[in-house]
Amino acid sequence: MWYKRTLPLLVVFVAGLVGFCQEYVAHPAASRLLEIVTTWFRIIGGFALFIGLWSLLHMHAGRIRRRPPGWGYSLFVFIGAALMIGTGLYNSGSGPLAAAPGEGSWFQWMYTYIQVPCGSTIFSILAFFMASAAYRTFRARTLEAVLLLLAAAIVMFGRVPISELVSPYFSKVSDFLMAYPNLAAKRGILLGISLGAIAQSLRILFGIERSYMGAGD
Amino acid sequence: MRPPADTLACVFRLLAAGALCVWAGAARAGGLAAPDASGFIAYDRPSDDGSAIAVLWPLSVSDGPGVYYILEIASLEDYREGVFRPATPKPIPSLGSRASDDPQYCSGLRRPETLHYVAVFPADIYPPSRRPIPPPNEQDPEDLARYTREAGREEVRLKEERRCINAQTYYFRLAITDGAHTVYVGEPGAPTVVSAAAKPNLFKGYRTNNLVFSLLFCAVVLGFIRLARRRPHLFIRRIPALDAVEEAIGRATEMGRPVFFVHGMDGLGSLSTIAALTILNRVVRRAAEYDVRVRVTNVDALVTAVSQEVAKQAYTEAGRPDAYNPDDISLVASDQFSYVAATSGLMVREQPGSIFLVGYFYAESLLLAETGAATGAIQIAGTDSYSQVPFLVTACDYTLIGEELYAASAYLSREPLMLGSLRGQDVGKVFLMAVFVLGTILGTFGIDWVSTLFRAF
Amino acid sequence: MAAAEKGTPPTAAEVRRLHAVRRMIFLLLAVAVVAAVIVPFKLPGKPSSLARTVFEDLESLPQGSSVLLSFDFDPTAKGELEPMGIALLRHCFARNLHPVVMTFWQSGVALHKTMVERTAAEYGKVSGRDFVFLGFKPGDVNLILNMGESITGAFDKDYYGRPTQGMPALAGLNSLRTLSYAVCLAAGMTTEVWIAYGGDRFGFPLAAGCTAVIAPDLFPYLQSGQLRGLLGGLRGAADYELLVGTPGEATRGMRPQSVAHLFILGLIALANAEVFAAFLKKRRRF
Amino acid sequence: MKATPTPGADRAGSRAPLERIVGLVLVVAFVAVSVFVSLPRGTPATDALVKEAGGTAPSDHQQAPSPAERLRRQCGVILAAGLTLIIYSFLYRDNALFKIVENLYVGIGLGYGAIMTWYLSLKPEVVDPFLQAADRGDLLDAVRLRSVPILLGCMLVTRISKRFSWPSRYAYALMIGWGAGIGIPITVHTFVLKQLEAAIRPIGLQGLAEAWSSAGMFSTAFWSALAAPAGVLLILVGTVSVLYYFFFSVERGPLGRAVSKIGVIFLMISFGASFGYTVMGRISLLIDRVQFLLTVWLGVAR
Repeated sequence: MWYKRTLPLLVVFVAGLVGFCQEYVAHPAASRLLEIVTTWFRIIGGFALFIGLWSLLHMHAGRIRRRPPGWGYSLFVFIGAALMIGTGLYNSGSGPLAAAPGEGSWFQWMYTYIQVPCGSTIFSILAFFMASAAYRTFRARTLEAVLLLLAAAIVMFGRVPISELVSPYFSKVSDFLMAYPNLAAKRGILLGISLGAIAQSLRILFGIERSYMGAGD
Repeated sequence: MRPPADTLACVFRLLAAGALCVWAGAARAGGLAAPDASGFIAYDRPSDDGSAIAVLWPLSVSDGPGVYYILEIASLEDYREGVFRPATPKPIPSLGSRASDDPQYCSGLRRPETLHYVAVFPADIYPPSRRPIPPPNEQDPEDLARYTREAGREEVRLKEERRCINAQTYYFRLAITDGAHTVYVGEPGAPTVVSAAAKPNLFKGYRTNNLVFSLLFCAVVLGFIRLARRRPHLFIRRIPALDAVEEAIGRATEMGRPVFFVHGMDGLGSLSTIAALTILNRVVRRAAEYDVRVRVTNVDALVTAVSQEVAKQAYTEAGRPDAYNPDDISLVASDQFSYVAATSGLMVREQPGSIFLVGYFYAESLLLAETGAATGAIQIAGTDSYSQVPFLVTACDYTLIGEELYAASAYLSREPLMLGSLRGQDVGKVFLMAVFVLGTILGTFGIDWVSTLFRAF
Repeated sequence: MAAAEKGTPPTAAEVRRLHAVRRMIFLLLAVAVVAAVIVPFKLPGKPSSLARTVFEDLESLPQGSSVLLSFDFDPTAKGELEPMGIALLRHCFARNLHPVVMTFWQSGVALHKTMVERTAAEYGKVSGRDFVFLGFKPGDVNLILNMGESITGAFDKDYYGRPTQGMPALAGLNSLRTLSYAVCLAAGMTTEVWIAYGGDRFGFPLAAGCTAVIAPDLFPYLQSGQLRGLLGGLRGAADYELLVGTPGEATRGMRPQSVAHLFILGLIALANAEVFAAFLKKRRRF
Repeated sequence: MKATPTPGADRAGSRAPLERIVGLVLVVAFVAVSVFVSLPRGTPATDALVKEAGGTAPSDHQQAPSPAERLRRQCGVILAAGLTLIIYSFLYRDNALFKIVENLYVGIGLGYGAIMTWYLSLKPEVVDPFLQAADRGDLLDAVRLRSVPILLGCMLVTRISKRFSWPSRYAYALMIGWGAGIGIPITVHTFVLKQLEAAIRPIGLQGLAEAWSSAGMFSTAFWSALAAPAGVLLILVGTVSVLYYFFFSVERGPLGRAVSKIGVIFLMISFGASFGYTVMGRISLLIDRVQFLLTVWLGVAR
């Protein structure tokens, strides 16, 4: 049916064209349009966030239904979610229609003493794996790897204050590496990525790329 | 650039006008020469939202340190009563305020460096009157809500008021002064008065280069996509990584050990996953010829399903439909950490001969590559997540960086979408390279029209 | 202990030794960092010029002007960006500037709330009068564009539900066009979104703080003037703490950072010593 | 996140009781240390408590926390330290406790996301304008400005259902279409033209020429004057060679191979810089956790 397939693609093209043209229009009507459209998308953004949370919950519910090995752990996802939603809506007594939970609420307590430590610790584990990989995996097999490891060593040593004790030149060379060769290469990569991003936007506008439309007819 | 003959004529005319002023002014007020009245004009500033009026006047011979200009403005009513007020908070220094200082709005003028230029904002000089709103008391939410509504409505009213103020006609008078003497531009008794009204303009003139570049680049990319649809054998140079793929599968055959293909974390929406599927097709087809088992691990249900289809098709293309085993291509986990744990476990248990890490990776690329290196297998990585490329370059034998991954999949699949986009982007890169080199060389020799052409405001 | 040569699969004994070596390295790293945290030793502090530019910019702002601080990070980047955020807040409060704090990362809002409230309490500052905590709103790019037209339109209420209209801390700041300075602390690519849709579009000066992973990618914007200055990783935070004169977590972190770097550089050197030795052996045969 | 699993299933059987005992001892030790540390021993503990989770030491402006509040924070710090150590237990081996904490963390994050979406987006944008509309005019304003986005939002939510998900395409079409459309001019402006403008720098030969003529070839003035033009040239060569490295439409001749070799050198130096900075970043995260364990939990180091 045309209203399931072709009309959305037409909407994409028209919305894209309006977004493209308003960038070149100086008339205050363009900034008024921009304010209205961005307010709309801010409100829709809230619903989009819910879809993200729903799909994650849905996936874990599926695991509990199908019971693959280790499904028991998915129960803790629901326990954690229930705890937070419960304390959040309770909101230290003032209910869901008042302002966001404050400093004294159990919601804030669980965030500060469970989510913050877990989140920062899980990522800090990578430092250990970085160390073990430094010993076993980062081998200068090819010329490229030699250059990479040399530059990495100079930058790593130049960035910590202890290098001042050895000689001030380490941080100077490290700054030079960052401000000239690194800058040139990153600018080259950035330009390549930007041209790719424009081509991608173009494919979306002309309906060539439609994977975001989702499955189904 | 105007032909040289024309500029000479213009300079000569300016000099003559300057000389005339000097002769006229010198006689009257202690050496202060007012600029030529005919050059003193006011007009709506182009390419803006109608909030500014531009005022231009030629240089005066007595421009110099200590010499200032005083620009005066009057609305319609003030002009009728002959009342003028200063248009700028401080007098305008005669050495500065050139039209060339503001290329965003003055690039259209001829020889902007020889003209004084000031942008006047009428709404700042005749500000709208702000209706006082009784401040809220913090505790009462009703009062707070009322205050917010009234303040919001007042803000909208003021914005509308400012727009009306800007739209009126204003009259300007100019005087040159060195602190002691003040000489008005125009006839000694009756200073010249010019008038203008600001209008919102449609097109941002200073964005022309942006518009031209965007339209040209879009035309090139779309053109090449259509071309690639008609002629799939558009030239793309052979990617060295493809030889490494052949060698890796050959190695796995010698050792009689399986080949591992590890997908990235992103779903079907990301370009690198689509490219990974193309490379998976080639890997499975080559492995089927050498009768090597291919084990595919991924983290997304959709990608798993599509990978199974790709593998089945590849096995039939290689004439070995019986070798296809759907269990080899499986969804081993659903999130980052369990994916790494499951895949590493499989690697150590099944000891692959060669490992492919293709797709968009996050922090887990380091762990996968490390375990792969520990099993002694040849590792080939392909990713467009530039934050993971450094680790993959040191840990793997060969790494496809960013667009090389897209080029490799375009080379294999000849898919018009990828082929056309790559070719279009290559044209863009050639253009950028040419502008860099040309701009720098010309800039070194003082010719800067290339950099002004690409100035972005 | 070279990794298994290419081609021969590691035996069970070798895999066990791999685990032992790996756990030994984990333990050594932990001991190195713990020791460096406990044993205080002096380290020369020399702030980088990029950090100094941000400091001088904020010093040059007139008192009472609003500074937008966008804390685009969450607990996973707390280690690097929280000390940086606190140092910036302290500098704003010390100079009576009005920090306007907001974020694009929903998962970090409650962490930023704690940071802002604690630092404000330290200087006796009052929400609404001296600073505004706007919190989070979805919309990402659209939020910046909306704020570009009108900040009180985009955030009509602050995090605590109080109307932002007429707040003294937001006086004279009706949209991003009239913003005097902005610093975006980012743990992901949000800096580039702020540059493209914020700084370049509405013309306010923008500086950036970021996790060390992102810092190298931002140098092209420093040279092109799209970014005023950069605070890169924990070192950037330590530099700023030094400049503001309130040594805190980041300055204390520089000691273990130096020791850990030496440890990892030693490991890389050790690992490549074998490769280098093999290379020399090959060279000597020709 | 099991980097490498336990070697061989048979071995695990004989080691399990030993691991269980060691595990139990560790847990008991943890509880003992936590209780001992948090016994009231004068102000240092409370300073540390207030400083936990990166807070600041109390100054005269802050009033000291009430005893109940202090107890809540003490329990919180002990819980946080416990969770941190459980997650680090993964470094020894992936274990049940780690999986529980990991999934609990995912659940807490999910619940937090839902609550924050409600309090910071849906309530103020969708519910409050209608609930707190004082008079008819206000209500009409709210309907005029917000009815369309709320309708589009509800259409977006239909993406969840299998059969009836086509309305969500209109919401996605609007957002993604507008984003793609506005993205092109902004990308061209910020990431192409602005970078182009910054890259086209004239190579300042005048300074070099003067230094050459005045101070001769080998003077320090000449070398310092050489720095600026050399920098511009280096950036130009680097950017062009990297762009050529990612160029696929032409077969590479000998000159092409040379230019792409230069490109690789620049690329590898920039990847080395990223490598060094990434290692630095990961270590900073570890240092933050160790500082938390030592200063806030154990109150050892200052």
